[in-house]
Amino acid sequence: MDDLKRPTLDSDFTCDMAFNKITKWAQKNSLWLLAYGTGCGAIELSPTMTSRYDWSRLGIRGSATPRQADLLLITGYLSTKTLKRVIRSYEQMQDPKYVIGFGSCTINGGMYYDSYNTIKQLDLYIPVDVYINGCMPRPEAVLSGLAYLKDKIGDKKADGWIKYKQNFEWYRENQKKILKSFNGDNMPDKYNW
Amino acid sequence: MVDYAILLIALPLFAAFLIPLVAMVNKNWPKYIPILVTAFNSVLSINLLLYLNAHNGTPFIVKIGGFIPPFGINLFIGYLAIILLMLISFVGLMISLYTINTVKDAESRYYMLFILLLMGVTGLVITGDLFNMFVFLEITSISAYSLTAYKRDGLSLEASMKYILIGSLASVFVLIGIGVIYYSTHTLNIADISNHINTVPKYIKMFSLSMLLIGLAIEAELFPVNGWVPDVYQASPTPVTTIFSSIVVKATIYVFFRVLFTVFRADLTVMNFVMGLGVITLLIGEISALKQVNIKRMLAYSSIGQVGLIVIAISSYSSMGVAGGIYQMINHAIFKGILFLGTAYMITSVSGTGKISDLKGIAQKMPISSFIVSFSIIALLGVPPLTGFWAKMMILSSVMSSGHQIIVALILFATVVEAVYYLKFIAVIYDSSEITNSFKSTIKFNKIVPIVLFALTIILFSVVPQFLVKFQDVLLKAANELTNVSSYISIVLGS
Amino acid sequence: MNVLRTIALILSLGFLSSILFYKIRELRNLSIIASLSVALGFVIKFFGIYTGIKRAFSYKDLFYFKFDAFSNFFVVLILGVGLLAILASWNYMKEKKGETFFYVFFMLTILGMVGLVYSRDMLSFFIGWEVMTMGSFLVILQSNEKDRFKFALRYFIISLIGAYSLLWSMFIIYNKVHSFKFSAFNSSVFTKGELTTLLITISIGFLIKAAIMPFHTWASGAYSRSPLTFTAFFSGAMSKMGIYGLFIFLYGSIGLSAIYKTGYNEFFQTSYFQYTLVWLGVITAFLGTLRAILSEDIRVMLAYSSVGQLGYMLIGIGLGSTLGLTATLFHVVTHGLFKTSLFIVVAAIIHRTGKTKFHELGGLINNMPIAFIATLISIITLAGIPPLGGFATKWLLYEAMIEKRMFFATAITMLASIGAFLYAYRLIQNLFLGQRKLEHDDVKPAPLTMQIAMLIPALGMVFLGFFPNLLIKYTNLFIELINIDFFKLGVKVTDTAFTNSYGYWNAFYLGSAVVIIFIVSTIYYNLQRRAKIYKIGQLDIYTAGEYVTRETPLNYSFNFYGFIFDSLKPAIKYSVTNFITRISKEFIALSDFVRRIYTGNGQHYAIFTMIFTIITLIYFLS
Amino acid sequence: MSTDSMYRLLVTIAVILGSIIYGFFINSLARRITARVQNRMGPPLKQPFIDVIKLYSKRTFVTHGIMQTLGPILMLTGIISTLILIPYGKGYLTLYSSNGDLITILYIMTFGQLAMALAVGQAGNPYGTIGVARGLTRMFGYELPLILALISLIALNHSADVNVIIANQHGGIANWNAFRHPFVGITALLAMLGMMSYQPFDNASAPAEVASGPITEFGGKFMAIMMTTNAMFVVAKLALLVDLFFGGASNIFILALKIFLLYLYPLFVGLVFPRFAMEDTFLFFWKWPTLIGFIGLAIAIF
Repeated sequence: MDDLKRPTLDSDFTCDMAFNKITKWAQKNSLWLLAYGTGCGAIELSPTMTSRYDWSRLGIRGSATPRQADLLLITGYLSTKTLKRVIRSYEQMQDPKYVIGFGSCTINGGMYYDSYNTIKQLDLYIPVDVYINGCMPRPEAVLSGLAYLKDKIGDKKADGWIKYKQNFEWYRENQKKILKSFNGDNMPDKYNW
Repeated sequence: MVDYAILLIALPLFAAFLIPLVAMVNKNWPKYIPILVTAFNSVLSINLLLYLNAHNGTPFIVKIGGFIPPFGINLFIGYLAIILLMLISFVGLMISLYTINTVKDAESRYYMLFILLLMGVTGLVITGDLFNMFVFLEITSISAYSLTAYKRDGLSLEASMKYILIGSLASVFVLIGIGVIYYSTHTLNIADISNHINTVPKYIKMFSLSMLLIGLAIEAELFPVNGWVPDVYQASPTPVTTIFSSIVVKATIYVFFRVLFTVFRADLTVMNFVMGLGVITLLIGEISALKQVNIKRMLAYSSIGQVGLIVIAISSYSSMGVAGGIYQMINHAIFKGILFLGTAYMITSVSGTGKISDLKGIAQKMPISSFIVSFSIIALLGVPPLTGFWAKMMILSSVMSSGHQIIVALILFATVVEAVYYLKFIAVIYDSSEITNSFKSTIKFNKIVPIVLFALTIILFSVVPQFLVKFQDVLLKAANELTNVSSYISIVLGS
Repeated sequence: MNVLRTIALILSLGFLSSILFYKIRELRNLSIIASLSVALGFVIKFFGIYTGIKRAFSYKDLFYFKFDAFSNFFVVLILGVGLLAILASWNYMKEKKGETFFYVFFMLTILGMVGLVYSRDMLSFFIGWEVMTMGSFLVILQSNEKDRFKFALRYFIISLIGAYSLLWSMFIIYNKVHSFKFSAFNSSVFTKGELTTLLITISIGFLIKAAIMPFHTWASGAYSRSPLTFTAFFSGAMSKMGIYGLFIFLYGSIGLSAIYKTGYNEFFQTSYFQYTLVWLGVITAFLGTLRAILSEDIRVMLAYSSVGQLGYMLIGIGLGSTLGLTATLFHVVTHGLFKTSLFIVVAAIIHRTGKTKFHELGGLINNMPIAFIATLISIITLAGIPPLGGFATKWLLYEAMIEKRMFFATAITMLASIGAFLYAYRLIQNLFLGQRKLEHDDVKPAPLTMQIAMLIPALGMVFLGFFPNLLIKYTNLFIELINIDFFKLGVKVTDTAFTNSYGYWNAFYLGSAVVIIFIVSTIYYNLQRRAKIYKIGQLDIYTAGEYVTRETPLNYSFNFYGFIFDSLKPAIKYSVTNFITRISKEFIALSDFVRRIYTGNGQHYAIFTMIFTIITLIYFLS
Repeated sequence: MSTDSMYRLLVTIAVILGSIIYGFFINSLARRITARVQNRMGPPLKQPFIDVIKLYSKRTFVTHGIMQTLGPILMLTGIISTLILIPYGKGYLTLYSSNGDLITILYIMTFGQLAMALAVGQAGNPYGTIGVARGLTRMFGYELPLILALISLIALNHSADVNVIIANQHGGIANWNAFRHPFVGITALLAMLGMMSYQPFDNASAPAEVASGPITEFGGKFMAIMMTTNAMFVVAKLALLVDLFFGGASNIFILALKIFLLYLYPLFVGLVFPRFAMEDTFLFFWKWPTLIGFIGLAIAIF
C-alpha cells in the first residue's frame, strides 16, 4: 500500500465543473448503483430498497448496466472468478464512480480468511471508497454507509476513481497476481478498453 | 406454259427408282441423290414463284397429257402450293444434307423411300384430282410406314405396326369417302365435284364428308385419332421424324382443308366441329408434353399441339386466319426442323438415350446449336418481334373476330403450358451446375449447316419488316386460294 | 430531326456496341454509358415538347409513337436508373461469369422499355413489353446463383400469363374498334360486360408486372436471383412499367367514364373496379411489408419491400383522383430513387463480403461509410419520415384516400408504412450497425462506381424532401396530359406548402425547422466544455461482466422480429406462393394423367378411331 | 423578423423548456405515487432534475461510433420537431402547428425513434437491439388501434387539422371526442397504454430481462439527453391526445392538468398489471383495441 500514489486533483483529473456546487450536490443526491450480488450480502439489499427502509428517498436507485451506474456495491466475498467480472464492470462505469465494500469479507476475507480461492482485501484490486463492516451488515448499517459515502462525495473525498486511474499499473499488477491467465481470459490491459 | 411443273413429281419418282441402279454402281452415291433432287425442286419452285409473280399472282393449272379438266388429271399451282412446295423442297434439302452419315447402315432403300415420301407429299399439295390425291396419300403413307420401321428394333417395328393399323383405317375411310362422292357426282376432279356438290343429296354429301374428314384427320394428327403420332415420332430415325413433323403433316392439313373448303364447300357447322377438334388437339398435345422425359416424344406432343393451332387458325375461315395458319405452318416447319435436328445432333454427341436429362449443361460444349435451339424455342413461343409472334397475332386476331374469345384464351393458355416445358428444356441445356457427360465436341458441318440455315430463315422472317409486309400479302393471296371456291373452279374449269 | 428517331438511334447504337464489343469491357461499358447518358440528356432537353404525334415507324399503320412529357417522365426514370445500374455493374459484374452478355440483355431490356413507354398503340406496346420481359429474363440467367433458372422460369411464365392476358384484351379491343391505336379506343362501343372483362384482363397483365398480390409470387425469387445491380433497375424502374401501363390503359385510353360505367359506388365516389384496385394495393402494401419484416435474406427482404411499395402506387392509381395519381407518380420517383440506392448498397455489400443473410453481416459502418449514408437516407425516405422525400408520398396518398372516404384502407396502409419502418431499421441495423464479424474486419469500401451510383439517388431524395413542389408541378402537368376529365383539381402547391381539403403540410418550413433544431441541439449538446468522449472498442459493451470474444455471436439479427412471427404463425403458413405451387403441382399431375390417353396400345387407338367415327357420323348426319 | 414571429418563437422556446420541466415533474410525481402505492416514501420531487444534472456532469462519455454520438442529438431534434407541431392552446400557443397536420405529426414522431434506434444499433449491444426490436414490435402492435382512432377522428371532423379537431370539441365535456365517440375514445386509450411504455407493456426496456433495453449502452450525457427527450416526448404525446380526445385546452394550466390526469391512467394500469410477454403484447393490440377501433371507425363513417 505504501507505493500507492495519493490522488491528486491536478492535471488531467482536475475539473472545475465536477466539483462545483451544483454538480457536487447532484452527484451526492443521485446515486445509481450497480448491485453486484457476489455474495450473501445481497440479501440485505432487498429490505433496504423496499418499503421499510426505501433507499429511493435518498435518491438511490438501482441501474441495470454499469454505463449508467455511479456506485458499485460489492456485497460480500469475491472469488477469483467473480473478480474478473467485477473489474470489468468497474472499468465500464463512467467517472466519477464509487465503490462500497460490503461486509467483512471485502475487508479481510471474513470467515473465508483462509480460503485459497477468495479475495481477502478488496482494495488491492479496485479502489474502495466506503467499507460497511459486519457479517451481515443490517439495512441500517447499509444506509449509514451510503450516507457516509454521500458526505464523502460532498467533501470531495470520494476519489477512488482518480486513485485507480493514477495508480492503474499498480492495480493491474495486483489483479494479475490473482488472475493468473489475465490476458488469456481476455482481460484488457488498458483502461477503458 | 409451265408444263415443266410436272417435273416436281416426275423427277423424284424417277430418281427414286434410279437409286437401286446407282447403288449397284457405287454404294456411296445414293446419299447424294436426295440432295440433288430437293435442290432441283427448290430451284423449280422458285422458278414457279417468279412465273406466278410475273402473271399477277393468278394461280394456274398444269394439264397432264393435255387433257382439259374435268377430264384427266390437272395440277393446281398458286401461291399456296408454291409456299408449300418451297417449304417441302427447302426442308427436304436441309434434311438430306443432315441425313448424310446420320442414319446408321443407310442403304439405298432408305434414300429411295425418302425420296418417295417427298414425292408423295409434293404431289399432295399440287394435285387437282381427288383420286390422284388418294394415290399420293398412299405413296406417302406406305413409304412412311417403311421408314418408321427402318431401324428394325422393337420400338420402331411396334410403332410402324400401329401406324399401319391406323393408317390403313384412314385409307379405307378416305377411299369410301371418295367412292361415295364419285358415285354421286361421276367425277373426280376437285373443281368439278365442287361445281356439282350442291346437287348431291345432303346425307350422302355429309356421309362422304365424314368419311374423308375422319380419314384425313388421322393423317393430319387430329385428336383423338392421332395415337400413332408419339410412337412413330419417337421410333423413326430423326430425319424421318423431322419430315413427318415439318412437311407431311402440313401437306395433309392442306389436303384436309382443301377437301373441306373446296370439295364440300363446308359451312360453319363443319368448321366449328373442326375448330373444336383443333382446340382439343392443341390442349391435349401441349398438356401431354409437359411431363415428357424423352425429348423426341416431347417434341412429338408439341407437334400435335401446333397442328391443333394451325387447324384452329384455318378453320376460322377468315382470310386472315387462314393466312395465319399458313404462316404458322411455315414457322412450325422451320422450328421443328431446328428442334428435331438440333436435339438429335446434341443427343448423338453425348450418345444419350434421348432423355432430356442427358443434355444437362450441354450448352457449354455445343454453344452454337444450343443457342440456335433456344432461339428457335423463343421464336416458337411467340416472343415479339420474332416470327412466331406475327403468326400468332394473325391467328389470334382472326379467331377473336370470329367470336371465339374462349378459344383465344385457351390458345394463350396452351402457349403458357408450351412455354413451361420448352423453357425447362432450355434450363436443362444451359444448366452449368454439373456436366454429366464428358465428350469431345467436334463440329460436323453437314449437321450444323442445316440448323444455321433454318435459323437464318427465322431471322429473315422476323426482323426484315419490308419482307414481312410483302410476305403478308402473299399469305393473304394464298389464303384466298384455299378459301375462295368460285375462283378455284373458274381457274380450273376455265369459264 | 425527329426526336424519337434520334433516341431510338442512340439507344440502338448502344445496344449494337454492347454486342460488338461484348468482350472488351472498357469499350463496351463506356459506349453503353455514353449512349444512355446522351439519350438521357436528349430526353431532358426536349422534355417539354409534348404535342403532336410523331410516327417513328410504320408497318401498315400499326405502330405509333409519341414523344410527350408523361412518357418522358418515365423514360427519364428508366434511363437514369439504368445508367446508375450500369455504372454500378461496372465493378459489380467485373469478372463474373455472366458479365459479357449481361450488358447485351440489359440494353435489350432498356430498349424494350423505352419503346413501350413511347408507344401509343397496343401492338408496339406489347412488343416493347415482351422484349422487356424477355430481356430481363435473360439478364436473370446471367447471375451466378445456383437456383436462378427456377426463379427466372417462374418469373417468365408468370409474366407470360400477364402478357397474354394483355394480348387477349388487346384483341377484344381490336375486334371492336379495328385499330390498335390508343386514341382509337371508344368506350361507347363496348357493353358493360365487355368493359369489365377488359378492365380485369388489362389489370391482371399489369398487376403481374408490378408484382401486386396475389400475382407477386415471381417477385422475391426474380428480384433476389438477378445480378443485384440489375435488380436495382428491375425494382427501381422496371416494376413501374406495370404502373405506367395502368396509367396509360386505364386513364389514358379507356378513361374514367368507361371505368365508372362498370359500376359506380356513390358513397366512395369510385367505381367498384377502382375500389378493388385500391384494396389490392392495400393488401399488397400490408402483406408485402409483413413478408419483408419476416425475411432473413437481404435480397428477399428488399424484394418483398418492393412488392409492398408497389402496393402504394397501385392505391394511388385505384383512387384515380388527381391527388392519388400525384401520389403514385411521386412514389414512382421516390421509390425509384431509394430502391436503386438500396439495391446498389446491398450489391456492394454482397460483392465485398459474399454474404446475403442478415445474420452473417453487421457492423460495416466503418468499412463502408458512404454506403451507410446512402442507406440511412434511403431508409428514412422508405419509412416516410418527414424531412426527406418519402413523406410527400405518404402525405399525398393518405390525403387522397381520406378524400375518397376510404378510411379502413387508409388505416391499413398507414400500418403498412409503420411496418416499413420496422424492416427499414433492420436493414440498417443488421448490415451496418451492431458488432462487426471477425472475417469482415478488412472489408473494403464499396467500389467507386457503386458509391457514385448509390449517392446520386440519395442526393435526389434529400432534394425532394425540401422541394417536393418542383416535382408536383410536373406531375400536375402529366395528369392533365392523360385525359382525366374528372378531377381537374390538382394539388394546390403554394411555394412549398401542400394543402387540400383535409390537411396541409409545408415541406420546406418543416425541413428547415428540423435542420435548425438539429443545429441548436448540437450546440447545446456540446456546451459542456471539458466533456471527454472516448471512442471504445466494439467488445466493450455491457455483458453482465461476462467476457466475450470476437468469435462470440453478439449480434441480435437472426429471427429479428421473432415475436411477430410467433404471434402470427397460424396465419403466416397460408401464402399465395404455396397455393400457386400446389396448383402447379396438381396441374402437372393432371398432365401426367392426360399423357396416359396415349396408351401405346394400337387397339386402343383403333377404338378411339371407331368412337371418333361414330361421333362424327352422329354429328354430321343428324 | 416581425414581432409576431418573434413572439411565436419565444413562446415556442418557452413551451419546449416548459415541457422538459413539466415532463420531469410528472415523472417524479408518478414515482412518488408508485412509491405510495407500495407503501414507500419515494424520491423527492426534484429527483429527475438531480439525476439529469448528475448524468450531465459525468466525467467520461463513451461511445462506440458516430451514430451513437449523433443519435441523441437527432433524437432531440425529432422530439422538438414534434413538439412544435402540436398546438398547446390558442394563439401563439398553437406554435408552428400550421405547418403540418395530424399525419405529419404522426410521421415526424418516428424521426426521434429512428435516431434512437440507430444510436442503439451503433452501440453494438445485443440487449439494446433486442430492446429496439421489442419496441418496434410493440409499436407495430399499438399503431393499428391508434391509427384507427385517429382516422375515425379525421373522418368525423372532415379534417386532419389538429386545430380544427380541437375547435370542434368546444362546449363542455360531453363534446369531447373521447366521450362523444366512446368507441374511438376507448380505442385511443387502449392504444395509449402501448404508447406510454409503462407496465404491462414495458418489455422494450425491461430491466431484468434485457438489462435496460435500448439505453443499455448509454450513460452520462447521452443518458441525460435521453431522459430529457423522454420527458418532452411524454408531454408531447399526452398533449396530442388531450388535444385530440379531451377537448384541447384554452390555457396552458388546464392543459397541464389534463395531461397530468391522463398520465395517471397508464400509471395506475401499470401498477395493477405485471409485464406481458412480447407475443401477448403484440396480439393484445391487434385483438380487442383493433376490434373496438374498427367498430368506432365504422360508426364514424356510416
